[in-house]
Amino acid sequence: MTIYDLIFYLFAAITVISAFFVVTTRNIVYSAYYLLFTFFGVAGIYVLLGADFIAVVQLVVYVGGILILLLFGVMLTNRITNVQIKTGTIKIAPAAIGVALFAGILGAALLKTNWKTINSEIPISTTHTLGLLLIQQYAVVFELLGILLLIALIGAASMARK
Amino acid sequence: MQNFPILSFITLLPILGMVIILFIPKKQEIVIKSTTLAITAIQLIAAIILLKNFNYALGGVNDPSSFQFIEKFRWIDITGFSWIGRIKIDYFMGIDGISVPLVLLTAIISFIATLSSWTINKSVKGYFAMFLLLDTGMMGVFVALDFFLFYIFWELMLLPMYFLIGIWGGPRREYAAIKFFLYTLFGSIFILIVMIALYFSTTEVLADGTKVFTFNMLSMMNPQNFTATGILSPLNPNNLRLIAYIGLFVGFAIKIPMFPFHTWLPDAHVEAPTAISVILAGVLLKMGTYGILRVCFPIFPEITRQLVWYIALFGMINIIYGALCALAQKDFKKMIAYSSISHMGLVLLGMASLNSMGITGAVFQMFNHGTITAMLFLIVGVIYDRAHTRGLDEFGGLATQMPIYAGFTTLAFFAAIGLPGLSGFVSEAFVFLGAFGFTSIRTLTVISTLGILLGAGYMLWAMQRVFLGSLKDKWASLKDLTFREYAMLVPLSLIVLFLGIYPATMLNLMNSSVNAMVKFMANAQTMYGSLLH
Amino acid sequence: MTGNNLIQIALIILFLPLLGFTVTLFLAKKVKKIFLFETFILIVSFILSVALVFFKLNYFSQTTFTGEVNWINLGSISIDLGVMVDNIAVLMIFVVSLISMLVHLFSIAYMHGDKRYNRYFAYLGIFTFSMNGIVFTHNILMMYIFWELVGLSSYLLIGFWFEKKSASDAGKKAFIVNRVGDLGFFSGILILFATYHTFTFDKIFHQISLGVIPFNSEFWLTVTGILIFAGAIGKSAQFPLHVWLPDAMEGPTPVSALIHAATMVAAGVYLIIRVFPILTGNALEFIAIIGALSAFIPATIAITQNDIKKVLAYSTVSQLGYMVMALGVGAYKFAFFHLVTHAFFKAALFLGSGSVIHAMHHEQDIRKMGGLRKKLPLTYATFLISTLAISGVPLTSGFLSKDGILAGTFAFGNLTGQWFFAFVGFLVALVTAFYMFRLVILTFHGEPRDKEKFDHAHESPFVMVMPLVVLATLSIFIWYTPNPFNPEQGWFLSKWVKAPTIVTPQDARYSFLKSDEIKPEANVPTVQNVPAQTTQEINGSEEEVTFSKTYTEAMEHAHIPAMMLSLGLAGIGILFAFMFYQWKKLDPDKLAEKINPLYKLSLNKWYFDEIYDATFVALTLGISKLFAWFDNYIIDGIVNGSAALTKQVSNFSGKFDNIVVDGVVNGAAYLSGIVGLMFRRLQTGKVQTYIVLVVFSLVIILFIFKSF
Amino acid sequence: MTQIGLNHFLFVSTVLFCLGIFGIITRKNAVMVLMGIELILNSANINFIAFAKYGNFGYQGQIMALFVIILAAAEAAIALAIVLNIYKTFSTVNVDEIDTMKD
Repeated sequence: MTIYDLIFYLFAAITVISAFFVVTTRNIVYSAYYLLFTFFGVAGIYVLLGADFIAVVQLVVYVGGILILLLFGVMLTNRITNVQIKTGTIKIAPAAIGVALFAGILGAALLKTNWKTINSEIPISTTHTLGLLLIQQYAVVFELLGILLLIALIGAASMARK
Repeated sequence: MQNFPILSFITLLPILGMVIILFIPKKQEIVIKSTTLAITAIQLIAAIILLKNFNYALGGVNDPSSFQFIEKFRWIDITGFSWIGRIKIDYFMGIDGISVPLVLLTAIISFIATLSSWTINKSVKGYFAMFLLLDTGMMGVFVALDFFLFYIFWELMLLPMYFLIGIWGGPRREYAAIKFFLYTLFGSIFILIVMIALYFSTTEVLADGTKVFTFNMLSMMNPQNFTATGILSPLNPNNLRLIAYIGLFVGFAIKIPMFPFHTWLPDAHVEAPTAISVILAGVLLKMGTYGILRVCFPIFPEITRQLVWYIALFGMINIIYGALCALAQKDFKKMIAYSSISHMGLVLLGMASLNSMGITGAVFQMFNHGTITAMLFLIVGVIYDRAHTRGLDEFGGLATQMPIYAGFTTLAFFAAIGLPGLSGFVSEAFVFLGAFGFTSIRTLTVISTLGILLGAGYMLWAMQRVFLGSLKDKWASLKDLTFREYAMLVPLSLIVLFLGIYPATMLNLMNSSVNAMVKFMANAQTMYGSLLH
Repeated sequence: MTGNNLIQIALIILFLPLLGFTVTLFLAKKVKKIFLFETFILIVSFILSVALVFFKLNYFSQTTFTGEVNWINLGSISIDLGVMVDNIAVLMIFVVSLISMLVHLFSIAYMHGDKRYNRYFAYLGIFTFSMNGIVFTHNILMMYIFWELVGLSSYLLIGFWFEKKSASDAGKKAFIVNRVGDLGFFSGILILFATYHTFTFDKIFHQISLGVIPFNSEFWLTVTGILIFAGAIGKSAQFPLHVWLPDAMEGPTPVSALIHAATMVAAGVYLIIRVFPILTGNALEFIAIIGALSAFIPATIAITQNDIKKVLAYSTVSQLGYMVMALGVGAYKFAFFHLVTHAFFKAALFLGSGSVIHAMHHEQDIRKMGGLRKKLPLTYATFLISTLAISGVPLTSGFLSKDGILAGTFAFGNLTGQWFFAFVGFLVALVTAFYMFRLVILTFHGEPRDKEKFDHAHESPFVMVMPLVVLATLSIFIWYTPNPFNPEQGWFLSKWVKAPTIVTPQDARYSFLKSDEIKPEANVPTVQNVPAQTTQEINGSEEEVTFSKTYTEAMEHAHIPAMMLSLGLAGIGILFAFMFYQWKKLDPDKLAEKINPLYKLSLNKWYFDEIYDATFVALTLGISKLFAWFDNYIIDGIVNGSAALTKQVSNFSGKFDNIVVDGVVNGAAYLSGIVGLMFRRLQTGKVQTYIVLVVFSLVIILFIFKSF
Repeated sequence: MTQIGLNHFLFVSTVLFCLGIFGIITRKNAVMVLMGIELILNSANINFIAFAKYGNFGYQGQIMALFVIILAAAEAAIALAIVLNIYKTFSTVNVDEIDTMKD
């Protein structure tokens, strides 16, 4: 049991447990806060996997952007004055059974598969390399994504405004 | 001057004008009208410059080297189609003595028609934009030497004409416009089919030695250029040249219009506004006969010789039938329209003579008919603007009220019935003299001379009903010609008079080409006859 | 003075009136007195024509001058315009410009106060120009051109008072009827041009004399001649196209005098004179028959007419028929002679009638006149002289020319055994004398029948009387011959007018129109093909035999009997006129009742107008209506029908589309709809249900494809 | 307990994925559905990066993950806009009540 292992289990636990709460808590606002922990846990896992830059992006975009957006969504779609920010759950039984079955299959699959793995050297920082990749090999995709984002923003704005 | 692409300039200038007009605000009607006038005036000046630099000695017709002001460059060149090979289309323009009178005519008539359009007050912008587009179409037909280009201009003219009649016309304008459109489109289909068939029968050797199919009309006139197996190739013993010729001829004949394809004309004329009638009679009808002369005759010379009697027959029918129908009309404009049919019959008859006198007469008649009939329609327009009716029987005695107008009318009427000293006589006489010189159509010619008599009949009768006799009270307030109407009628009158007294100016212009054409047609029999053996 | 100068003078004479026309027309509104300019032009042109006649006949009477310019050159074909100055042309131009000038002067007073006064003079100018063109032309195309132009001026002048329906009708009728003749003329030109590729008279004659004839057949040469003559039938108002001339009297009277009596209508005769060399015997015989009919029929009509101008008009037709008949029987010289003399006395008669009408305040009915002798002494005197001339009374010019024509028909009968023409000739001489004196007596003698108008009548002013005097003077024999009984000795016929060389093939001619001594082939080389562009001279002094010896002798023999007979007949005619109308020994009304059908026939002009209206005019209009109907209903019917058919077809295909094609499509849709209904329960519309299903399906799929 | 390897990470991701699906299915509120989707996307990202480390893929996995994050952002924005619209139209964001598509 190394430090690495410990940290992994810690983050995995944070992720899984908070995710569980996300989907089970009745209060949406709480769900959103649990989601924050989930994202944080995932970010930690990224770091463990040697993807420091992605982890930072995960924090910045998900926590700083998407989550806030979701919160806004919650607020805007519920009458704030008489806070009834709770949500019902439906079909718990079939969902649980289905998801359990699915999880079982997936788990079986990943255990049975003989993954060919190598342990590549992890560089200290991935930022420089990723940066180069983004403006060289993936430049076009990158630009296109930028445009896509722009379109999405304008589209979202105009749709929400209607 | 040498390298200036004057033909493209003269052809595409109106399109430029159209674009300019599209940018002028709708309310600025005067500006729109003046712009159009300026454009057509520049076009006219360019045409005169063209005429000045025209070399009278060069023949043209089938010889690419003696065409003038040639502009030729690769326009469309596609190699991608594996199943039809390479498609190569040239932008090929040039003129010879047969087209130059018509280019001049188009420029003159466009200018006059613009003046005549001054009274248009319904969506002015659209009208003049269409008008200029039409101008380009007409001019293009007369200068194009590539069949594809020719066809484009031919169709280009159709659409604006449809709208000009259909929107700015009289009460039954929709009917007339759609009739005109369908008729012409019907003819165009034949032209299109034959054009494509000709394309796949004709080859041209490029500079790099490859042989490609071509739309070049001049290449189509040389039997050496035909492929051995093309369906319209004279080298192919099972060729369909006769059928193709008839199809092509019908396509052009609709435009002339030749009996029995003529009924669109009276309707179109009656409904069209004056300026459009002027264009229609002045230029558009010539496109039919020009097409026959430029395309049918030199590309299918041997078939032409075979069918010449029938061409003359239809010419004769046009002359007599049109004149008789004109005699029965009660509508001033309709009468003029039928007289047009009659006069265009003369062109057919003249072309059928295949000798220099007859063809000269035919081409000259095209020009003269253009100016004279334009005058006649302007005259109808003048009276219609004032009285809002065109019934021949509703007038009477206008010569007292509008003496100058009556004077111009007399001039135009007598020009139309071929009074010596006016241009109509020369062309009419040439057509008859030429046609009579061709033995096989002699009888038809003699019968056709009846048209002279009938022409005098309906014109003078109309003259009497409208201008002579006592003046009716309700017309006592009609005003004589305005300055604008002078500006339209005086130049045309001067042309009619001048060409009547000294026709040589125009005849010399076309003489070399006509002679070349006659020579080419005369040699055709032996040239084509020997190909098959 | 050379030939070139003569041509220059001729050109000036030709174009001066055109200048007058242009100036007068354009300044008609602006300058009140512009008609004086036009009149002045005519005076100048008359003086020039006097000079021309003088020099030509005195110094160059044997030569023909031509000058030409190239008009159109097509390479293979070139057309020249040109003038030809020969004796006939100068004599004719003298007649034309003299009468034209006199008519201008006369009109100054006659037309005074008309609202289109100046325009009238302009029209006269264009007429004179065109007429001069006809006279001077050296080719047949130019002849046709000016032929049409005189037609135009005639149209304009007949319809001058176009407010009257009858006037505009008459103008139209004149033009169209003339066009009928012109159609023949033009066809003749077509044949000539197709054969000879030239229009010039000389060149055509030359080629015919070399034996080149249309379609290698004498028959077609005859046809050509007759076709060209058709032009003359129209213009000279010969039977059966004479109907326009009486109607043409709707025009102002001076116009009738100038155009419809003296000059333009004589152009037809002039045309035959010009093309005389190419007329074959058969063609001439045809011409003679037409001439005879035209001489006779109008003469019978003239007897019963009551309009002073109508009587003169019919007499004009009749006299023109005389000339045409004379040409037909080969009396070439006398035909031209009669043309000249007739021009003078008929112009005098018309202007005289104009003077009467003027005096009577535009009353034209002779039944309302009478006794005007006292009121209009000068008019009466000149009118009488002219009447004597037309009736063929000795000492007048008419006697000389008419007698010559009658002698010609007499000789013709003698030589060929056909006495028909002589018979008609003498009969018409009788009738002419009768109706002319009827006119004179009813107008000038006896008691006035319309007292009021008579009282207001007065002699015309000087400018009107002067022309009458001049013309009447010219109707005296002395101007033409010193011997009042034998014109052949006079300078006119012996020196000035020469019969032309006939060029038609020998066997196609009249037997007497060829030499019975010298072989004509010998003459051929003398007619040289003179190069174009230069003044050419054809020497006429050689022995060119037009008439055979026999003919000349026959003419001499016919002279005296013909003269006696015609004198006697004229005397009888005059006598009867006096019996009927002056002394009232006989009652014309009773006679009319007795021969009522004939009287009616004559009064109604042989019903020509009615017959033409009922046949040709009605037929043409009928056909035109039929064609218009055909155009509107059949051709357009087919067009619209095919459009309707297309519509129907498209309707049908639309229905087909709706029912069958769409039916199949809708059926398929319906089927899937039913299937869909069955599965519809699965569709709750709730997203989560779908996802559950997806998850379950995924599980199942993974179980099935368990590759692990 | 073996050393931490690929399977561990994949296992975490599987759990996350299943929870995401569970959330999507069971929650009524549309925003909650979105949250489920975010969970699924995160699980996918973990897979990408895990494979990038243990498979021989260099940085491509990381790049892909980056792009997924970007797309997730775009998607969230659009989806929330749609949700707002739905709310305006139906006055509710409960997805089980929005079943007009049924007919």
